[in-house]
Amino acid sequence: MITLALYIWLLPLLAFVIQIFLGKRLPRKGDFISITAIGISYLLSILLFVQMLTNYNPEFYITAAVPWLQVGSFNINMGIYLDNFAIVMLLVVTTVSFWVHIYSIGYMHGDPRYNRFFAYLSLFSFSMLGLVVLDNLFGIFIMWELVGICSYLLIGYYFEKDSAANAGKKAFIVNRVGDFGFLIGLLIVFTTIGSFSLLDVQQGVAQGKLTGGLLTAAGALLFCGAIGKSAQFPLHVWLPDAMEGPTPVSALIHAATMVAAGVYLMARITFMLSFDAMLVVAYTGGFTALFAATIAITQFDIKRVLAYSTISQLGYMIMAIGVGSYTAGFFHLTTHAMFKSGLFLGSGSVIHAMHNAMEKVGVHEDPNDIRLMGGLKNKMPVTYYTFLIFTLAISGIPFFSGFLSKDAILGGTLAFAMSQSNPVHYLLPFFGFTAAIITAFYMFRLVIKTFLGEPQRPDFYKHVHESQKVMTIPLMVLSTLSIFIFYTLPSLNPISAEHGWFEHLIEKPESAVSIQLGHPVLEISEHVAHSAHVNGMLVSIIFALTGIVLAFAFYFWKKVDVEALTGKIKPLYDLSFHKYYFDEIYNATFVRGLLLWNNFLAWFDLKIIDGIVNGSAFITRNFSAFSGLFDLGFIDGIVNGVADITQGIGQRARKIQTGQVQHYILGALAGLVLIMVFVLM
Amino acid sequence: MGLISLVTFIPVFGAIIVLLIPKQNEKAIKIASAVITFIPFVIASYMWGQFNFTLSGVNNEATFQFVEHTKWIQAYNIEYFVGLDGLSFPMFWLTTFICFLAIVASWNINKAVKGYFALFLLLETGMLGVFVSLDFFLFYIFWEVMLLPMYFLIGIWGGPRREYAAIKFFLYTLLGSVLMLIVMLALYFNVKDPITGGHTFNMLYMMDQSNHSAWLKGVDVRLVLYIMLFIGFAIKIPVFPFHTWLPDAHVEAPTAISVILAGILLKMGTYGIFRISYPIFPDVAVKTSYMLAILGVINILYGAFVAMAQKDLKKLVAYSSVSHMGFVLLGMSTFTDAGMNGAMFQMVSHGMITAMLFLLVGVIYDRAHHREIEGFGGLAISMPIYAGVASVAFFAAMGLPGMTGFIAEAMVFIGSFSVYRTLTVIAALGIVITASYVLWTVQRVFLGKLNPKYATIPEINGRELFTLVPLGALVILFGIYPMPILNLMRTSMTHLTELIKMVP
Amino acid sequence: MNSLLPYLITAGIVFTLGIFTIIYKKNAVGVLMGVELVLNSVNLNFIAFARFVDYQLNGQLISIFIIILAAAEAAIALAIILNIYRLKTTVDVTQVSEMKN
Amino acid sequence: MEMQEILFYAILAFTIFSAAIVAFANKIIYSAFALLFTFIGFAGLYVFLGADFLAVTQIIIYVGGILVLILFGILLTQKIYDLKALAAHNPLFLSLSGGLFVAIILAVILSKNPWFRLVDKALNPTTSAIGKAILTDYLLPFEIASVLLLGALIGAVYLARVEGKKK
Repeated sequence: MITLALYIWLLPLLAFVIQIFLGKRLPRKGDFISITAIGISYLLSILLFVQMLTNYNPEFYITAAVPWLQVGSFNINMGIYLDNFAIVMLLVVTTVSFWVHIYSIGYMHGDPRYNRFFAYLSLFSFSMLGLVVLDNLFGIFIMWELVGICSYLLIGYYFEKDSAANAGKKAFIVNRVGDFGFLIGLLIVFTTIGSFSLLDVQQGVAQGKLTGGLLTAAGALLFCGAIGKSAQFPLHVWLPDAMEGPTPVSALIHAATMVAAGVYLMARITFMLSFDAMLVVAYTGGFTALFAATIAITQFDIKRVLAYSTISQLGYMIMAIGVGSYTAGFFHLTTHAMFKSGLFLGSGSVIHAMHNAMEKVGVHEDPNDIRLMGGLKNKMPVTYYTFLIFTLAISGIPFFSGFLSKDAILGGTLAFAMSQSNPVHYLLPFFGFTAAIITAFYMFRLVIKTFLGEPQRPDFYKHVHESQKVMTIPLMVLSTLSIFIFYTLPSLNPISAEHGWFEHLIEKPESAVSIQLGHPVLEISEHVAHSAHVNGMLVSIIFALTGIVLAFAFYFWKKVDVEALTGKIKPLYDLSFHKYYFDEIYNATFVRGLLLWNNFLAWFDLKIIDGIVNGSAFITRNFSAFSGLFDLGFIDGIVNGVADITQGIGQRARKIQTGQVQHYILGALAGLVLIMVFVLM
Repeated sequence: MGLISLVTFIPVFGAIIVLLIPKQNEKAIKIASAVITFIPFVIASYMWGQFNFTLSGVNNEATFQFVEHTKWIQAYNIEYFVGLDGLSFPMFWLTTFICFLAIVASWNINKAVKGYFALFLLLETGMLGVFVSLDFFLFYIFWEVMLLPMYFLIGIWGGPRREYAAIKFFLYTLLGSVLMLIVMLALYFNVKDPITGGHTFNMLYMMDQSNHSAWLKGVDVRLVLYIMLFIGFAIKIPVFPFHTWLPDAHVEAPTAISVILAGILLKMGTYGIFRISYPIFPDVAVKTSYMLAILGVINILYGAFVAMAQKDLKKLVAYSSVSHMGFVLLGMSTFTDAGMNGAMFQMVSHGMITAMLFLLVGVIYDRAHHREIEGFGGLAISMPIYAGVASVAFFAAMGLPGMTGFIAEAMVFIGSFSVYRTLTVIAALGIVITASYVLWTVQRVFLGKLNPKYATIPEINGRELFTLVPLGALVILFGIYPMPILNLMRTSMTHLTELIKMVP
Repeated sequence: MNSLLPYLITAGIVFTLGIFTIIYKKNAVGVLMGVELVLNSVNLNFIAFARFVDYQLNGQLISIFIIILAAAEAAIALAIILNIYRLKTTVDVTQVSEMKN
Repeated sequence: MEMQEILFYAILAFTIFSAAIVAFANKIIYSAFALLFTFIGFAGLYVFLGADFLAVTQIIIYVGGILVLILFGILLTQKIYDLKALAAHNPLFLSLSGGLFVAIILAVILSKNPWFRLVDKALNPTTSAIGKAILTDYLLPFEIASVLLLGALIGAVYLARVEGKKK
């Protein structure tokens, strides 16, 4: 199995290497190489998955490592760690990646840097798969950075556009801020435990090598990395801008896989989260879920709405990890990967169609703007129906995958709040449920504005066509995977996955912190969990339906005058529309501040430090001109001074050196006279 | 004549050969120089194969390799004593490698060609000599031998402000040399040769504390000597606030010389600390290590901040060197295996990465005749291959995993975090700043709309690629699997660490 | 005429005039003439000393060699002057300062 | 005062006077002619000193050789009527001070030593004695002088030669 995992991991790398060097010269610009590689990885992942199902053992894990760095007492081993969790994640990544690859054939057709695109996709797949299979935090950090750079390259894929180049840079730098925390967390872990390996860390924490405040700090700092990568508040600002990248990239990286890496990491290290660290995680996630949802309501760019919804959904997952609903969080990651990448691919299909229509009309407007769409349902039926399925899934409607996972998270937060004595923790379910209603609302707003109602721009509408097969087939596959049945088997209960394979195989790892403390970090009784689950389910169905109905009332039946309402709550609307002015604030403080500070330091360097150097030379030069050879002060000054004096004398002396023999004779004679005078006297 | 002498002196003999070629025959001069620098590289690579990883070196002559030890100036007990160990071999090999590439990169020098290449070859001998010398006097001589050609190479073949830069460089380094000379003489008169009982310049004898005279055992004396020696090396590294010669010298020097300056000369400072300061004054080294770490952190952050404000591409790269050398300082101040090896690895890694960066700046300067960052834009459209190679170099400078810079920085951080927690956290901010200025630069130069002025700028040519690709390949190779380099140094580094820690 | 002094004084005056000429003339040929005067005065000294002090021929022989030298020097100097004239169309020694700077 | 003595001082004055003209003349051509008389004056003095061979040599080489060379030099290098070029001089003050330095030195030397008179001694013809001396005691310097002359000859020819293509 280790070998299989290695193949899954390394094949895309091979494809990348071939693509980057030879891609341009190959037929079809070598897209088949990337696709074959990821395809084989996909098949092998399925093979692994089937093996896992046949084992059906929640305790299963397998690991193997080789020494990588060995210097003296400092050693790092690199290895593969496979458990059910990793296998499911592998399958998720390869599935989305493979179908996005297929989709890209159509979407990127005719792009001048077609081969580069596939090369980057392969590199990304490699990095992401590595992040999943590696057995130690250091390796995960390496892959973490690599997915970051892939994301940078792919966001800035249309680098001729300043906005794209900016977005890529912003994404990477904001991520680096998070990685700064991640790195410090890693350092704490390594310096206390002496190993990066997940198993060693688990044992180390259990043995109490890392305790108390430092443990909380380590957990919180590692979470910083996740904040950056999973675009949690306050580092969420990069993800909406990342939509400058090609849509398949948004689907693969910024919806399904890379942004979920943060969640993956938190799930991986969930055993070392102390209670305080968990609270930090939960509140960050919960707040982000609500916060991003409120922004999504007012956006007009189809991809930005989806981006904010991604942030919001990631917030759910993070919150789930924070409240100890490990399985639910990961479950949501899985289902979300399917329907959100589907949503992005669907939006890509729409954008592609709009773009082509605009080309035909000869007008260049923003193809992403939902105000220019409407009524596309008739023109693009496949896109519409798949999009609808995804929307239902994300809104949490029974019979779809999203319902199962979201419900599990909401139930988990509710159970958490109920089992805590402090009522403040009811904030968490509040965040969750409010975000749920808003999610349903804005997702249906999107669907209605895009696909239903009257065409807003008939001129474009005329030229809109359904996308080609390579683009619709991935949509169909992903929409199939958004049906409940894939997650609830062997049971067929559409509203609970409790008895499904997922809940069985993905078992929350034993908390090392609990072992260390001798008592559970978090205690939630069976009874509380069950009642919370049932209550949560009812409430969430009601909320989701409410949201949908509201959306229809606002935008389809036009029962409410949206314009008038917007006018009434103008300040709130503006706040949401301008994303709470986060970009502006960051620009004004951090970016401006940094640039000012840099310029100040550069000035300081040039004028003060160099000025001191030059000035001291100047002073010493003059000083030594007066005090001559007695100057024993500053040596630099002497060196400079001596050089300058010599030069100065030379400057004058060379005037004497006229190059004329007659002057020399004169000088010689004068000298002779002087000698005579001295000799004779 | 041993292999070391062969490698060290081939360039200087080559310089004589070059001088004998008629000056009109520029092509022959260039080819001869390339061949001459290639031979040491081949021999050094062969020596890598012969190198025994398990011998520690540092203070024990028996565990040095390729040793040559004969009398030279008997009257003062000066010896011709050269040898290699894990501290010097990586730099020794890197020097032969970078010098060869730099010669190839000098192909379009067309002013006083003969003089340039002859001086360059002399410079190579000086640099190699510094790395192999185990006799302090010999070390000093090579140190000075290296200085003069550098002065002329900057002062004659440099940019518009070359004379200012050359004199600044010369005076700065001369100041360092003077301090080093004082320390050398102080040691000479206060260290006794255990066999003959006379004075000695032998570094290994100096490292044995029992050979020190009573005066040299004084606490204050040791501190003062250590600091003087440190300033001597700090100027070369360069450590804040002695760094201002570096941007000027780098900017004004011709491309290949910038490569040599940043790739090798800067490392001589840190090499000197490893080779001389640490083993001879281990007690002071331990006592002052916190200061060294602070200087390292200042270098990292200060270099990065100032780099970000630069408008000249070459100056930016120069300041990034200041920043990266800070990692070496931070790592070497830790006395942990990870930190020390990380520092040494960073020396090699930065040597390669910064060489790439300067070569890349040279490529664009040759075409556009300016280096204003704002003056470019969208070059990735007109020069895709160049942009690709440049991204590799810039990402490596940024510390992207999979490249050597990351390994080095990570090891330094791991080493230093166990010793200086707060400082490491502050230093780690550097990775954010570095990412900012690197990406910002990449964006301003390569991305965005194509500046119409450079729509037809010629793509990077084969010769330039020939200098860049080997470096890039090694940066990635050793970034994925760094053990080949780490193997060279780890035994020596562990030994050195133990040596320092043994001191009460 | 039978004493040394008049010769020495004469030689001294001519020597002084020769030096003066060397310094005074800008014309290279003039300078050359000055040199000839100096050489002649020295010759006179040698011969005078040979007659009044040495009583032998050594002084005269040295004079002969000086004359030979003067001839050679004049030939070379004129050749150089002609060359300079060809190159720079001047024989002004103050104009010939290529070695400066 | 004997006739001889008068003649001697007359020749002295004549020599010094023509040397002064060499020094002070504005036109180089005048200097050249004055130089001719200076040389002749010197030849006369040599006769008084009993150096008959040298006197003749002086006439032949200086007057017949060097002076002719100098005249050629002058005529070849400039147009006679180009007064500006001919009359160009360095500052008189500087030159005079130079002369003064020499004069001071010589005066000091002359005044410091007792230059004694000499009992009259017969004047013998010197030519054969010189010939013997050259071929015996002074053979080596003589040969070297011949080589020098040859060298000077070749050198002068090489220097003064006009390169073929220029003509």
